[in-house]
Amino acid sequence: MDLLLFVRTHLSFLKSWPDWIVYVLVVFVFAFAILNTLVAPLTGISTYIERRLAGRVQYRWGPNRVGFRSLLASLPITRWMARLADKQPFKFLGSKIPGGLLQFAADGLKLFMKEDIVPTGADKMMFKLSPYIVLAGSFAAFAVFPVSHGCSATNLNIGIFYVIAISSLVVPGILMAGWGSANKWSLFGGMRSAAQIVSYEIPVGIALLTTVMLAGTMNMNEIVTAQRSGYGIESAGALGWFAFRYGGLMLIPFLIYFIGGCAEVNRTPFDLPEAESELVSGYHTEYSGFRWSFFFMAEYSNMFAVGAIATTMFLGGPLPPYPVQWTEALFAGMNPNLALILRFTEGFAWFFAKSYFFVLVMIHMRWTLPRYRVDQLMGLCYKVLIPIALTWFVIMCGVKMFRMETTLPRATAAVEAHR
Amino acid sequence: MMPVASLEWFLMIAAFLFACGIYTILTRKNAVSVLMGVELVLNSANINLVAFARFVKPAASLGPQSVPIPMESGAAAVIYGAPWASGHVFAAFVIILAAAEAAVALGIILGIYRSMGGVDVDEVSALKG
Amino acid sequence: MRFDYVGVLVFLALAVGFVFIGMTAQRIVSRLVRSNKPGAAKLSPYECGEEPVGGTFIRFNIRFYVLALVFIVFDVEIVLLFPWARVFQELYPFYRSVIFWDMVVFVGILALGLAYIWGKGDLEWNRAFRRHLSPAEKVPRPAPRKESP
Amino acid sequence: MILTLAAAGSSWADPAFWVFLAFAAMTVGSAVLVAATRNIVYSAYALLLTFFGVAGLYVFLDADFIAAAQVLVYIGGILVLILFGVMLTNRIHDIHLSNETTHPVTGAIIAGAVFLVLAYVALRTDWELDPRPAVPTSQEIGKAFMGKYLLAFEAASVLLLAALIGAAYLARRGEKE
Repeated sequence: MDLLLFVRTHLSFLKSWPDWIVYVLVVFVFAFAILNTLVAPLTGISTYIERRLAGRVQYRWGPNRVGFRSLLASLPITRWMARLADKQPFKFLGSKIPGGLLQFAADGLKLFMKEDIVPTGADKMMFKLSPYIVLAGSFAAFAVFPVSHGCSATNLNIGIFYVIAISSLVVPGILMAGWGSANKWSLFGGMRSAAQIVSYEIPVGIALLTTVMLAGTMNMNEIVTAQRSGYGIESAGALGWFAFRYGGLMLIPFLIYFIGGCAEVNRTPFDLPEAESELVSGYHTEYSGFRWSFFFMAEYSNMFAVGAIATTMFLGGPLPPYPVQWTEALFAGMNPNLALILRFTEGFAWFFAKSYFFVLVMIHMRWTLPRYRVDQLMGLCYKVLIPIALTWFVIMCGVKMFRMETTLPRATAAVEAHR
Repeated sequence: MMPVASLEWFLMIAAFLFACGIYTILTRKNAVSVLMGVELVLNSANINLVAFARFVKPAASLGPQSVPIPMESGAAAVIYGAPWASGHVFAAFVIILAAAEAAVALGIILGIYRSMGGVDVDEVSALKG
Repeated sequence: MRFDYVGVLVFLALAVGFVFIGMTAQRIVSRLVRSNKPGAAKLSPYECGEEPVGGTFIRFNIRFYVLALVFIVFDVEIVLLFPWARVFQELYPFYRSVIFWDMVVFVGILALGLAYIWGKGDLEWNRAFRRHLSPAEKVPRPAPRKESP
Repeated sequence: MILTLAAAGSSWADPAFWVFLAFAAMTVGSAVLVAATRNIVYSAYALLLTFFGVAGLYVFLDADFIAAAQVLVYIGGILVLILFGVMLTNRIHDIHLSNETTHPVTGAIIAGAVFLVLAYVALRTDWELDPRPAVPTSQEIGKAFMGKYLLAFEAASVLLLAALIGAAYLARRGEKE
């Protein structure tokens, strides 16, 4: 669905406006929606889920207190509302909202109210600039994710290559934070973090390259389209997803991508940059309050981005596990506007569910696995993942070539047509 | 769709970057800074290459006609790509070269630092021989 | 095509604006509510409550450079392989297996480089550390404990 | 000079032109910073802005693949390598690392002369203009790699191999001392 065309046809009052204004408006709304659903609040909800999961893993309660009432009671201005909530007609509000769910809101409020500390000796400009670069680098990747059927903020022709490129903006930002803090642990954490992110970019890049080779395109929407059919079946459902193509051979690049992606977001078992026992908290040791929360947001949005890329490149993106052609046929008979909404919702739901599944896996891994040693980490990247990824890339090219060879009569006809 | 700015704009920006790079290379004492100047110069060359690929008519020798395999021009365009792609290929090679150069140059700089305890290019030239 | 990149610009601008507005709002709101009492101890570099020892100077391991070096070479390789992957299927009918072997040669030469530095031990993180220890400093292997009967 | 440029077919009413101007100003301004700032880390981060601005200029030249490659290799690779170089070759007593200059006047004269010559050539040459269509580029680049520039493509991997082996050798030698 071309965004501009869609808006033009459905919102008639925009017809007289210049193209670029409409486009900027539409993309702005889209980006704003992503920022306010997939990045900022999702970070909060993910922290709640993470802490509850950690509680279960460690046999204790996670956050289970802060609900609606205690949030109100914490602010002087709204304290009367909390008192009101204790009274009978509103009492159900306190019990309906699960305890701890609003912990993230309270934390956010706390971060917002905290003193903003810039340590003495810090390079003030760089200390303050680095959250901009880190958040911009991790948020800009969301511009090309197909969040629903054929629907992404911009339909870039180089899609996945753009994602890899713009994510690398994070690395100088992290070094900037480490440098600007004037703290040796920050600097060391920044160096480690940068070395780890750039190292794991290679297996990730090669694994994604394998998918690009199979799809023959870098455009993320077209890659999703290429996963609608597979094994010679027109409506293949989950069988068409690249992870399950070629008799499971593609599972290896998928796994390599996921391991590399986990390492790129610097979380346990790859959390050496912020190994608490060695470096206090990595490159953002000196950051506090609201400024720190941007790094936190960048971390969680990066986790979601890793899940979203894995989903799009290997698990069909917004495609459901049943053949999407079924629902397409179902919606075809409906009112076009209703069909549009249903179709968008279906795609978004599957995209979100699949992407968030990976976030949950990463959270679970953090509380289950011990940390790697630094030499093991680099050994895993350079001695295991890169050789396997390269070999598998060549093998998959060979398999693809074999497949094309078997369908050669068509290909020869294409050559003859050009002669 | 025509480009927003004319060729001269890009050439002027590239010329300015080139001059900045030359100034950095000439005046800096720190070897890493000199390396930054070299990167500026390479970038300016790259802007020129891509700008020419966008605006200027490709030379006949760059086109698919120069490919020795006999083939109709339509088929050649399908297989060998458009002639303007040469500019982009050159730009890609400059990027590759810059990466290789940065890697080797930093290796040399680190070696100098370890054997001489500094990265001042003036001192290094004074110690040669 | 250039139109598509307006979206990228909007995303970048929104991220920057988000941080900017957040920090500004925090500054305005917090001036009314929060405390602001900077002190020497509060503003000193955080080292888990200890007095900061020495400057920020750390002697970095040269491994970082070697890793960045290997990274940049393979990064460039990925950049070159993306256009190849893009046209592999399209050009296969014309070149047949030649286009496959082109890629194999390209990847093979770089794999040779990886094998070389692997064999030379440049990928070992703590090799330098072991060698720098003089024999006297080397931790002796604990003698096998006598089994008491 | 600016007036000549403006007369050469640019439209001040076009908002895209203003975005272009912003990118051009960012590139040029940060390039001046790289050359002029006293702090080497500031130089490196000014270089980040330059690289990003140049990537933006590539987008204005409809070279999407080269723009992304610029961001990936220059910002994600070369800049990180340079930053590592800065941090490995300076004794970090103070975050304000000085970055000395010698002979700034001579350098400025030479750089100015170079700029004037290049500008003269750029403005006085009668370019044989033939703007290409603004089509996606990655496919055409791939075809050129596999066609006319196949040998260069393979030679690039040999170059990278040489860089890898050479730089690793240098690092290893530095380590022994």
